[in-house]
Amino acid sequence: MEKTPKWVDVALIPVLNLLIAFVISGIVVLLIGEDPIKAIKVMVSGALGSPYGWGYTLYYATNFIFTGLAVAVAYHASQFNIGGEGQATLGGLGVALVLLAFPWPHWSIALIAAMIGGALFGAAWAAVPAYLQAKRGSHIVITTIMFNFIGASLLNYMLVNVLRPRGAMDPATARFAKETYLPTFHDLPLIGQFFSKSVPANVSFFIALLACWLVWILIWRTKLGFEIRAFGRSETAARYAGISPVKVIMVAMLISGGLAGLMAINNVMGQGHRLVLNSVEGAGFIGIAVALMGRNHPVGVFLAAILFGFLYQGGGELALETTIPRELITVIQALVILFTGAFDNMLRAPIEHFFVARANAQKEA
Amino acid sequence: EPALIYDLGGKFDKSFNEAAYNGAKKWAEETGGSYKELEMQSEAQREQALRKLAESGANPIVMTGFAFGDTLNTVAPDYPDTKFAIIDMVVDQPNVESIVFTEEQGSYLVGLMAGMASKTGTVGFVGGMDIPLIRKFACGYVQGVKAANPDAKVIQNMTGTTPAAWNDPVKGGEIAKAQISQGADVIYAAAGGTGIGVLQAAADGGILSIGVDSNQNYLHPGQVLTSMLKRVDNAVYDAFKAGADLKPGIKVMSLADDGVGVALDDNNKALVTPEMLTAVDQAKADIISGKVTVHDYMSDDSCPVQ
Amino acid sequence: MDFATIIEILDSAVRLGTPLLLACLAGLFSERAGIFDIGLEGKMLMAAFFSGAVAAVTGNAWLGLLAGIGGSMSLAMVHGLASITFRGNQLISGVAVNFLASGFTVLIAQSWFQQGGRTPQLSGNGRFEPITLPGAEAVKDVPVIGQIYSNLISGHSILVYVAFAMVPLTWWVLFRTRFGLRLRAVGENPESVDTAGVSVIRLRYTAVAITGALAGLAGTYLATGLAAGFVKEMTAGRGYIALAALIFAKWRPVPALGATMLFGLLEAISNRYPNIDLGVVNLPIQFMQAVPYILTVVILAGFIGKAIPPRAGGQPYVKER
Amino acid sequence: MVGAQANEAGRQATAALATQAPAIELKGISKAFGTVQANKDISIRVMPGTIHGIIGENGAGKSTLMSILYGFYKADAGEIWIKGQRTQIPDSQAAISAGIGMVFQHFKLVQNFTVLENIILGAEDGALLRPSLAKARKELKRLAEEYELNVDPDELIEELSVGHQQRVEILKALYRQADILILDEPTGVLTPAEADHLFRILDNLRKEGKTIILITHKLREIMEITDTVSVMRRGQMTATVKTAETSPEQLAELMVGRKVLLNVTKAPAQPGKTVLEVEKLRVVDEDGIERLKGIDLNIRAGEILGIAGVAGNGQSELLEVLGGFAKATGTIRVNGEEIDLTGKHSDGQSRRRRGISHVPEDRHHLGLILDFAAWENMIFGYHNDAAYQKNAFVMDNAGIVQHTQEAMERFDVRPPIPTLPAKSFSGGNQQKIVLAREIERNPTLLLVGQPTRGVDIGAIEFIHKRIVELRDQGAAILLVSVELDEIRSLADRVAVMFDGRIMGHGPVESATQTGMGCLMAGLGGDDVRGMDGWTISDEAAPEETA
Ligand SMILES: Nc1ncnc2c1ncn2[C@@H]1O[C@H](COP(=O)(O)OP(=O)(O)OP(=O)(O)O)[C@@H](O)[C@H]1O
Ligand SMILES: Nc1ncnc2c1ncn2[C@@H]1O[C@H](COP(=O)(O)OP(=O)(O)OP(=O)(O)O)[C@@H](O)[C@H]1O
Ligand SMILES: [Mg+2]
Ligand SMILES: [Mg+2]
Repeated sequence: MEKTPKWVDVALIPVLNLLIAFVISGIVVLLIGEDPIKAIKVMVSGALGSPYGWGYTLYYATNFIFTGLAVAVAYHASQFNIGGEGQATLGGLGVALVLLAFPWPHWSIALIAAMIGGALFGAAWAAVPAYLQAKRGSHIVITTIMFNFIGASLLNYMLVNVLRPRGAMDPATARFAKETYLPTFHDLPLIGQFFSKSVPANVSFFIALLACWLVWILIWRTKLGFEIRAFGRSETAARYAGISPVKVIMVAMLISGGLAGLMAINNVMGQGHRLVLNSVEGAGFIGIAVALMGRNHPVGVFLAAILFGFLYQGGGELALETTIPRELITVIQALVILFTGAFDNMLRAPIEHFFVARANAQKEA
Repeated sequence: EPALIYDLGGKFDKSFNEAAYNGAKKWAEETGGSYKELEMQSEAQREQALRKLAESGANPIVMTGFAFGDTLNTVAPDYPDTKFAIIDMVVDQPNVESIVFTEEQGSYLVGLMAGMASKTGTVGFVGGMDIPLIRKFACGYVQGVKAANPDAKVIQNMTGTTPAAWNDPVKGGEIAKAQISQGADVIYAAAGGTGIGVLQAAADGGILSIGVDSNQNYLHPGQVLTSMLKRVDNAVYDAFKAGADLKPGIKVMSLADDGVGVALDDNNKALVTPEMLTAVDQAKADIISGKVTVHDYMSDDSCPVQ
Repeated sequence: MDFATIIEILDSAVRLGTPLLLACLAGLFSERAGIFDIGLEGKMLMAAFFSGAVAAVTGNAWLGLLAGIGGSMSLAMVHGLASITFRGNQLISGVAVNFLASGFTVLIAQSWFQQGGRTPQLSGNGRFEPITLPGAEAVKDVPVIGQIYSNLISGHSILVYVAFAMVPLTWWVLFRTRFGLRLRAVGENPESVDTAGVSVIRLRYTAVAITGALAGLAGTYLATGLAAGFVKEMTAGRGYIALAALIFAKWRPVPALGATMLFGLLEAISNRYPNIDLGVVNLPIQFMQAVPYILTVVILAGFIGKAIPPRAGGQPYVKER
Repeated sequence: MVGAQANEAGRQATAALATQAPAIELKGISKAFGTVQANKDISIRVMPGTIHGIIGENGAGKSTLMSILYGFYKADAGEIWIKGQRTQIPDSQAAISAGIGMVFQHFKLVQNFTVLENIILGAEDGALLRPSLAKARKELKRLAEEYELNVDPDELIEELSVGHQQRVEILKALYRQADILILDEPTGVLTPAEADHLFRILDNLRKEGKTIILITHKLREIMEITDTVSVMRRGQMTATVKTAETSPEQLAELMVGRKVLLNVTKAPAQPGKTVLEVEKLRVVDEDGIERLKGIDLNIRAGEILGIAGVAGNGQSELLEVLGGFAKATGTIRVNGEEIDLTGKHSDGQSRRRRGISHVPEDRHHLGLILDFAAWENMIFGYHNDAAYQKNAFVMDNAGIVQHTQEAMERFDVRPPIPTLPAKSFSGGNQQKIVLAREIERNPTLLLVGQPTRGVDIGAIEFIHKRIVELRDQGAAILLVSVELDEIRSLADRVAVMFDGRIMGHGPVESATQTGMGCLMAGLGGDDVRGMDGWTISDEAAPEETA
């Protein structure tokens, strides 16, 4: 297996899988009697053709970077965190509580506090499944799924019964104070002139980039990352080396949940300016696809997040400009997960076979 | 080019949003004009949807549902040259027309009919999301029922606490069945798409139901007593017609100006007795003349009758 | 609370528990064969759509049923391909299947019916109407027994009775037939089956196909029995609750009946009493909705009897490293 | 076939057949797993009514070859002939039809099924279980009587001892009327008594005219029971000989490809102060089975204590406890200081900080992370050492690579490329990486398990030399090995383990082959008592009672 060049694994196979997913999506578009070429045009121009489009694409990408990193960090410890959705939901609650609790004088201070709140709440929501996995061997996939639902109910309760302002009808918190609004791309020096006031992309994007870098450092440069990776590759060997499984699972999942929770600084603090139901919009699940495509590496996660940001924004435009429902994006997303994740061996096996045969042939020669 | 944004229940909820759609369609057919429309997919995309339409130059932009209120409040100032109209919510901005209905009056009328049609003396109410607006429906309905039969019992249920409550026909059906078993023989559904399940369960259970917003009598001919019409279609039609000249401020659509009413057509002809017709007409006249006032739940967040 | 009310709530629990039961038994076959299936939700949704659509077009619920099973089976085969043939990650495949169904149903529904992702309202033969069992009318007024028979046992759609019949049938197939023995073996230790000269792949595909068929029944019941047509996302998390019930039942058919009916009962109660006041605390509806998930976590945590999944569950069968 | 006469007739018939066609004939079998050529152009013939042994180093390809014969793997090339007929064996079903049964090295039983269910699995008589179970129950009774294969048909597999599980596997094959039986390392997991019992069964089967292929690492067993023997090396069949015409020495030479040096040249030990003291060490595993039943031992600086014993008698657990990744009760002192056995400091890191290094038995699962680069493996377990950190936050990766490069050169790891993943190195070189990591720390106590398992002879010599060097520098060394020869040549003192206890210990010079063999079987007869300077446990049963 080590005879297959690295670029095949990190580039060729994902790209081919992506292509297959897109081709099948195109066929689906044809099936519902629409024009796939036109669909692509609308998506590309809507998501990438203007600063407005980019503003939204990068906004969505920011969400996906956080959830993608969350999945990736857990994955390195061989934990499949499917609970990003719930953790990001709770992160939103944390951010909202922090922002509503005090009259923050400036966004920068509020941001730091909100980051702590979001990360803590997200981490807390990952803590129970992590603990049960570490200590009692409860399958983390199932418990995190369950926690997604429990989290949704909890948020529902909080919004309806606790946080909804008097007299308001929709289950949402009050608006945050204007002082806590994060600067959007429009407000930033240098690039501000390109973006209109309405684009939601905000300084959280840079925090997401920072998170990528920090995750990279963590995983590949620190002792903790070494232990996480070692445990993820071989649990028995990690135990031999005196690495505590409980510690690794807990720490990795807390970081993972914290990253998912951090997403809330973008969608809740940066864009919504209040907490609404379902503010996560499936970003937790998209994080799985992003991490899969990005091969659990921050650079890959970043690129895949941009791709999904493009799909998301482009899909929104599709619904507006054509009669293709926005659900097409859900289908594309499903196909990307299917082909880059579950069907990965479909191409991998023959491709690796090819390289092994070539290696063997070279050996003979 | 005007634009219309539907709320989460979706364009074809056979109820609230569909009424809006019908208004837009009527306008398009009459004027031959075209309009943009957008269905909300998720709570979080409201702002993007609004902005998207505003950026694209649509004017006026009409949206259905109170849930847009907060978002519109922040978006409207950014597009001073665009006119917005919001249904079911008051948004105080110089370029926004807020259209509200006196649903309590329409509900009073159907309540009156329910009270008269009920043989068991027990009627039901199934609301969608538990919010003051829907309690307003319920309160008007109860007042009407009691006007017809002071001893009548009204069973009230809400479907849920989130927007998903507008779109859960299975749950609507279960709630209706529960009410039937408690003796209800007329059930009023004010629950958007959820109401479809209520009407279905009522028809299955051999009792009468009352539709809402659009005329839903046709869904189960002979089994839907009537529908409480909320002329969202007219509101949209008017807004589209006014175009860029849309008048900001609050517009109340009441019984007096046919903003609300009861649906009478061939489908429920056999169910509506002459006495009912007389009573409804009388009540209508009394309400318009001010002789009868129907309490509005939202005025003080309480209902005098249960 | 009088007896009639209790009967009515139980009646509602049966209706609401039935799709869970069918889906839970569906999951049981797959997971007992060593294929984890978190895609029950998607398969149900797909079945709900295809059954609703075909029943609407043909006006025949039975054709709808066939279509529903077909829709669910096609997703089951995707899952089978991913987990059996391509030896992929079964959890990821399940996630993909759920998304696929969620998007695909609305896309096709919109393209076929232009009703915002729903199918036309079903009526008459397009639905599986409640069946009145013989004698139900006659004994209606007999206290207790008669009430139970006519109100609780009678008056459900045929699919409800099918679902209940599936419980002993599943038990019998699993524990009394050759197929069941092999199925359980392949979920515990596929090598034992392979070395015994039985094809692991065929067994697992069969299991996955049965899962597809049962999930198809579940979805069909939702769209043509419980409701009268398909609306988007109409499964509303029931696939996950069924999964929870499966764990709760420790992958056994009779406890699966108990678990799904319990969860159905919880839903029925929260429909009727959104807020339950226990005197000390007032349980909000959101809590009631979360109860199945909370219970499952407690079970998973092993504080009340540990749930041990089939040993080979979740792992693709790979002979050559 | 009941009754002696029928038996006799059967044997004669098969004997007659033997002159005609071999029961099994493999021609030119090849099989590759990716880039690993597990079998290369292998041909063998086995006559009916005989026991044919196959020996070879770990990874030589023995299991692979048999799995091909059984249809579990598909060969890339080659032909299979059964009883003179060319036979296609695409899957195990075909093998079973051809009368082949196999007992795998790792049993293929369903743990939570009963014995009966396991027996009928895949060989049911109809769609319903009841008749099959009834029939199997009867048949099982007959087989049990005929071959001394007693097991309770209603017991769950997970409740059975390994020996009994193996009987179930044999019964499975016999129930399917196999007349060719393949056993892959059947005695590795058995106690000597169980192994003897197994050999009696095999002998009975041979008398019945059945053909048996026996894979084993133990030359003694080959000499004892087989008629013919084949030797495999690196995927190839190097020789097939009649057992009667060969000797253990010759076989060993064939196995590793050159003359085996049975002794390491080393100076006599110069033991210093006591480094390791172990008292009343007990281990209970997850299933509640007591694996160590009170171990007492000590090792002094500058000496090597060899632990001998049949695999599975607690040696692994002893290493795990000392290495810090299994919990235990009792006391362990290193240089007089007591070690935490259950608390916060009972992990491998704390042990390493105390100067205990550990070369684990299983390098693939414990010693190495195969996906990690060599440099990462080189600090694995020591990654928290200050020397490997650049600052408070990040590790000094460049420095570690540099350090690894040097260590690889010192230990002659080929190729000396630190960035290569561990899985790209051959077994011997992988082992050198582990040894380099552990020995380079200059530990006060080195724990080594099976240091040369699956390692070629050149590397064995190198590894032995380094271990002795370490001893001479004053380290205390605990060596666990199933190879008696290795123990004999490396250790200064020997302790023999059986059933979680130390049966006896004493100087290596006076240890006799038979004496140690008896102790390994838990026996303590005259052979044992005759060994000078040995302390024998009371637990060792007098030989007569066995
Ligand atoms: N399923 C497999 N996939 C890939 N490689 C394999 C597989 N099985 C065996 N191998 C490789 O093939 C070679 C031969 O392995 P095999 O198990 O046949 O050896 P063996 O002689 O039985 O060894 P042992 O004495 O350890 O049992 C080894 O290099 C091994 O790593
Ligand atoms: N489990 C494995 N996965 C991938 N490749 C392997 C594996 N085992 C062995 N290899 C590859 O096969 C080659 C031969 O390995 P093997 O262990 O059989 O070597 P060897 O010839 O026995 O060498 P040595 O004498 O040093 O043990 C190695 O170089 C390695 O690349
Ligand atoms: Mg082997
Ligand atoms: Mg080797």
